[in-house]
Amino acid sequence: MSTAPSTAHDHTHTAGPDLLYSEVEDELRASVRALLADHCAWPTVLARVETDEPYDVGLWRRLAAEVGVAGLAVPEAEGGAGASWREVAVVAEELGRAVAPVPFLGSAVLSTVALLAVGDSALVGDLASGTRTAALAVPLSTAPDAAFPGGVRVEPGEVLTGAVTSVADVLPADVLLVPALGEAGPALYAVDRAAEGVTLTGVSSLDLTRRLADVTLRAAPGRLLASGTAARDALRGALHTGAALLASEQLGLAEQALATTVDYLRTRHQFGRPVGSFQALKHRLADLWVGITQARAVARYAVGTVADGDPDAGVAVAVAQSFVSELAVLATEEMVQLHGGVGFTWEHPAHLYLKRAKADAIALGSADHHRASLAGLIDLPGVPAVR
Amino acid sequence: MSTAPSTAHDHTHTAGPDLLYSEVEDELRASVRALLADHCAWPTVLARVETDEPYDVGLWRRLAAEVGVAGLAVPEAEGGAGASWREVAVVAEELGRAVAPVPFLGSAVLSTVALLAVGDSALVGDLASGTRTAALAVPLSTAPDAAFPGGVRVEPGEVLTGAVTSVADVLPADVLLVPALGEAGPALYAVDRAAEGVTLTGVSSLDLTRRLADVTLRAAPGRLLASGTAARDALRGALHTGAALLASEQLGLAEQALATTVDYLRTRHQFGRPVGSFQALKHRLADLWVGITQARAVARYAVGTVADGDPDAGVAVAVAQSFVSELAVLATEEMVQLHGGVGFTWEHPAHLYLKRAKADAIALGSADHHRASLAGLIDLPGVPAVR
Amino acid sequence: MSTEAHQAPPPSADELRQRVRDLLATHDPATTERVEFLRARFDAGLAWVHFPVGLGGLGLPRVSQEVVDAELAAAGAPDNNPRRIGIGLGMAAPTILRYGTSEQQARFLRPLWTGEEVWCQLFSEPGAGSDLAALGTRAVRDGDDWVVTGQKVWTSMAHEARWAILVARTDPDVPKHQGITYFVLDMTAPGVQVRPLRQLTGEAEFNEVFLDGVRVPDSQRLGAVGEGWRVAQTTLMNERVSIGGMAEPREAGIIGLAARTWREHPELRTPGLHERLLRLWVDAEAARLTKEWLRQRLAAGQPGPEGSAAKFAFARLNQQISGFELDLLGEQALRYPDWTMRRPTQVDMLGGSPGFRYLRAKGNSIEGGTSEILRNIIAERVLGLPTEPRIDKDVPWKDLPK
Amino acid sequence: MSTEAHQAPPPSADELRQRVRDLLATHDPATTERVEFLRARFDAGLAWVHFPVGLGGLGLPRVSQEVVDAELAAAGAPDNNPRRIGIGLGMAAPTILRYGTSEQQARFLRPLWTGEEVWCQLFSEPGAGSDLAALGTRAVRDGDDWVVTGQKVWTSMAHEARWAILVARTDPDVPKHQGITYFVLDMTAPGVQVRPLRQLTGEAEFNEVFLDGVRVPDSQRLGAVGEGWRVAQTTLMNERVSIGGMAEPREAGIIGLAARTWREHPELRTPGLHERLLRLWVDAEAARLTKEWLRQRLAAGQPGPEGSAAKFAFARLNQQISGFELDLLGEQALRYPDWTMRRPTQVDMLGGSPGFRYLRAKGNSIEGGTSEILRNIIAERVLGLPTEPRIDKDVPWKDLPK
Repeated sequence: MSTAPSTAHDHTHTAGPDLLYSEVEDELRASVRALLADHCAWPTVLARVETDEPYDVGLWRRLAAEVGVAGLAVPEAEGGAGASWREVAVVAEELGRAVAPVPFLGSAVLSTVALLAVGDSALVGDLASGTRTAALAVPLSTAPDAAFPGGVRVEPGEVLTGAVTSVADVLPADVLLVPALGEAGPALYAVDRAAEGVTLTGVSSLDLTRRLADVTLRAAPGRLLASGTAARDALRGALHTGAALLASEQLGLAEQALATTVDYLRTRHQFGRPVGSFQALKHRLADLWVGITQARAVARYAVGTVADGDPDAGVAVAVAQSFVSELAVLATEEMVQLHGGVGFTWEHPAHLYLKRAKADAIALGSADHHRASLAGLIDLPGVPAVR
Repeated sequence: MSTAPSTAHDHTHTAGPDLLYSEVEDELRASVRALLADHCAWPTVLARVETDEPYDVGLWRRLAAEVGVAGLAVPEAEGGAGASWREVAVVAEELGRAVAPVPFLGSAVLSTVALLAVGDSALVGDLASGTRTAALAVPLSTAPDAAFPGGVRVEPGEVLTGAVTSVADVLPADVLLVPALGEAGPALYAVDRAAEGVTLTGVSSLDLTRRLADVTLRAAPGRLLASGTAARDALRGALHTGAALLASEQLGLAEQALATTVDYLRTRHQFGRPVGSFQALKHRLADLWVGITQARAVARYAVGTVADGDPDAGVAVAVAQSFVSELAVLATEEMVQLHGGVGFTWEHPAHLYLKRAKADAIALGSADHHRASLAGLIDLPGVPAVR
Repeated sequence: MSTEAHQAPPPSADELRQRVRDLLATHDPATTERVEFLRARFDAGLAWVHFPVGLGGLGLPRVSQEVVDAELAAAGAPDNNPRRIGIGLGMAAPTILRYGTSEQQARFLRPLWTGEEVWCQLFSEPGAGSDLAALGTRAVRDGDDWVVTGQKVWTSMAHEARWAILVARTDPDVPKHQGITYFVLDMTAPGVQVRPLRQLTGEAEFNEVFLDGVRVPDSQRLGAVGEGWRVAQTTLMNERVSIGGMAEPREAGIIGLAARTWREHPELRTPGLHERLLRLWVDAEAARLTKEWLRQRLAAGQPGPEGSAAKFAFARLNQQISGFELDLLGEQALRYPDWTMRRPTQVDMLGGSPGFRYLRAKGNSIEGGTSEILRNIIAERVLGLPTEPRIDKDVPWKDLPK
Repeated sequence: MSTEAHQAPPPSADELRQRVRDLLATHDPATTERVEFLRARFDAGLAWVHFPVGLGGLGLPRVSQEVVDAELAAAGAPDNNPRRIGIGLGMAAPTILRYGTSEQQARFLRPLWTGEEVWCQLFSEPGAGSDLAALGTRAVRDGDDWVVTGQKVWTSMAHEARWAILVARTDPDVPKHQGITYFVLDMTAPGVQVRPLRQLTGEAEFNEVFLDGVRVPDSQRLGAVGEGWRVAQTTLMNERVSIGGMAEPREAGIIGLAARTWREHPELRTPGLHERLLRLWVDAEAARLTKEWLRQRLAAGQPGPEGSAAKFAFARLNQQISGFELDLLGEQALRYPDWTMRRPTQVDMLGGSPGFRYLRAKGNSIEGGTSEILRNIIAERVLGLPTEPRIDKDVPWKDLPK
């Protein structure tokens, strides 16, 4: 658990980042949403998840080529749009809203942050253009402040051997970014997916729309990206930014869950009335809307601090994951319940949202984990250890 | 924190005590309720709490004389009714329902358990008849498994010096039972309230219907009741039985809060309808009723195990305090809220219930404290201490 | 304290035991074929002793069954696999007993009880869930038959059932509660089509049943024409009363699984999860004690409305504890054993994976009365709170908004 | 992006500053009497710059006020103690501005703003709380006057107020929303009786106001006869919009007090309380950021419905955190400083005792719109969910059940 250089109760953080959406962001959102409406309606998603190609690579290429979603936060010099993580967060919201099965989180967020940190412009450019995708080879559940993973070892001749379980977005990836332990400590390697000694085993995943895979490396040739502190920082930075962006994805999930439920209850009749006119349900949906309103502010603040390099980013991301994870799970649970029987069926999209929300709540550190980290950052320590 | 000789997950506890009310208990309840209806309606209570006599000693004598509530669990040989703590719990429910300002908990429960343990038949008999009352001189917040209190010391000549804060039911008491530390360790003394060196200072208390006082002893003459393990066990037993009985009082509070609220909402009209016909309120009250239904089973089980000397009593009381404390607070908070503005006024009894419930939640160990104790009893340990 | 069968003094426990011994003497479980033994047991009045003589019972109080069951279990006698035929036993049988003609009772009850004929329930429809009385499946009189057309849903065991209990609309021109009639439908009749209904766990416990001009003889009507809503109340009342039998041991439900994972995996523990587990453990214990309280009440002949509280609490607890399990497991919870479509015959919450439990538990607050409907029932029937303004009770069914 | 005052180009910030300097030059705050300074400020159009010229303003966008306030604060000028006269500023003034005659505006606004005349609000009644339109206080026309009789409640500042805004029923024979008229009432008139209303904290912030044949000249009517409900919407809308101004620092609310107690008293900490505190801290931070988001929206000229969410969340947080504080304090929380009846002029949640906070916070979800009503508003106006069947909109007020 990291310790805080400055504590929260000194009241230094007041105004901070812009929390609103800019006009550019509104346009970006509209473009992404239009493309997803055409190519990623939920029946399409549902039909795909039980096939051999659970990821829609074609859609991802299209999103990258037509809207440029893969390189928004990448500097123009490195082949990106030179925008910021704020814009990327808008994309995350929309992809969450559509439970889109694309390697956004793994490639355009986790890998891109890591590669920007280590300065691999060539690969960053490929990812930004969408011509290639990459995945960060850690279990999806890894928290930003977790210990550096030790499952893969560097062997003589710069080859890697070991295993990593439950990796997201690796099935469609061209390149794996692999944290490994060498003689000199932590290191980060790029491994070609097609290289000898690389085996991926698809995993039946709780989240049908973000299929995991187990990675096995047997003397697989790697290209060193960074070592020592640089490798550690690149990994931590990737996971930290990932956790911020994940909150925006969770916000999108929650918003769509509420919108779908409201639409359903407006039209469904029981007892001669629209079901949505029953006060108990109205109050629950109002509570959910209040929660989503707060989640939006929290998620925007988190990504804003990350985009601005604000020193409050540590607190902001921990708050976002503490708050938005549970809110998104609640929203999708309510979606299932308030759809009655139909929300319990495979043929209705509610379960895609429920499963994504629950998996997201475990991804990149649980809410519980982030609250525990927060305790150190804001000087609210636990029980003295004497007992 | 005590450790458990037998753990919970060995599945030994299945049926256990009778959880229902017997016919005798139903009759007892009716008698107590009738007497309280005549002499302890809430306007009477409200009028009394701001006077110099916040306790209704006359009512207590009457309850003891006419219904025998003070000595139900005392053996007949010692001047009691020879019933059990099960019957006492029914009285606790009714006194809670009426937020009655009588020294029941301090005298008929805490002191009586302690005196039965140390075998002081004479004083037990006086308490059972209601001719005298006693108070256990510990802060009302003391949990059963708290360390033996060290605020009062035994000095040469069997005199006691020290202070105890926030003692319940001591203002009208004739005798104080004082845990004290002597040369030989823990001891329990009886101190006459009228004795030299005894000072009581009334405290403005959150709970208006159970006024606390601070006790100061300056070389006050004491009569030794027990010492060493016997003193420790007497104190712990008193607090443990007290915690069980308190759950029944809290149940009574919650039941009355719900009943009063339901009555109000049935008759109050808004928007041309009885307010109680609005579904959101109905669902909240239904939830409360479910909670109260569970609280009843939990409280009956706790007092049943205590009455039977069942080895599961430790778990049962911890469960009862964990569950019923918070339920009673919720019920009285809902009572205030659902009465709208009128529940926020001094002239409505809701606040008497709210304050009693919140104080009860702190009394004899908070829900949080009891959950922590429970963890040890049921073999659900916390995080290993290595971090 | 039951007042049933007051005419003749009921047989004592000893006399009951003698009857069981007589059955066992003539039908040795070790050598008698299972169905044959069950038929003999039914004929001896030892199937459900609170049923009338001649229909598998002896007209005794319900509690006397415990004596019989204990004796038979001790002798190693086969049972009728009650979980498999739960709908027949719990819903169809009480309704046939109350509303059936003596011919219907004689025809249906024996193979129902022995399990030779499985029953299912055709009540819910896609457009009529909680508001069951809004149902739109039509039954039109045609000579001595009724011709039934419509769609039913959430029908467990439909693919194995021989018979169904069915509610259908026989008069759309009267308010919705008045135009419903109750039938027994032959699931093998032409026009009955059963399709599996896959649920979010990947499995298909339930079915959709399509009825296309299915002929039902009027002799298979239960109760009067237009009285189906009242008849269905008997069915539904029996659905919710399912508490009884043995006391439930502590940690018997899924809390036991969560507690075991906690005990066996110290590396997964965090302070926040500890607090959550302790709260859930207390809630589970409260629910267990409430069921025990209810069991004692039923045994004392004092049934109460707390059964709805128990169902309600059960659903919430299952959902909360299974959600906790996934959070506790972390990475492991991201993996789900298998999404392949399967057709289980019963739900096994405790035997399934944590992911399955989490998903399946979502149904607990929907099936057999949603938690929202249960809250309404508690508020109105237990607490006596006023009903909401109703606009659907006096309007002809055909004019209701849908 | 406001479109107000498009006719003439609005003065720039520099021009506004010049106006302030002119005021300060002619009325040195150090030597000018407070009231005199405030009157001069009003006359200079610097009181509320978004009000029209001549009524204390300059017809500018609301945000321009920040420039004025900052300049005046820097110069050490006195303010009008806005918390004391909140009802006048926030509720009476916008309503008078929108519905008042020019005579009424000229008479009332200046002393209202300077605080020379305190205002209170006579809306709620014992029988009409959330359902304000059910109010029963009658106003009967008598020549050029109205004669008002009834009882009002929850009136803060009534005991200090010179004027009241009042809604009263002028026609009981039409549906309830149609028979209401809006008045300005002289609190010093014969027949007005103010009694303190003690609340569960022991204090009496509020009053009951009894009106017994109080005469109100028709010239003090605001808006048309029977239009009072619409006029009152302006008042109430302005009650809920109170976000703005400065960004709120982290831990500024009562979470800061709880956190401080936690930091200063390690001996009170337990793992369960730690988990609760962290959750509350996160919730408080989420509420703070939501207010900041809202502030940025307002500053960008995009007001949204999220204000109701903020009030709602504020009430819940205050209640939860203050409940936590008592649990954390344990024995100390069993003691309450003083139950003596007092008459505070404003609520001081942060300065009071933890017990006071706990009790006073119970009012946060009742006053200014209960949390239940806010949820209705969110569900219907924001989410667009259908209204409930209403039976009170077309019936004459006198025939409604009460």
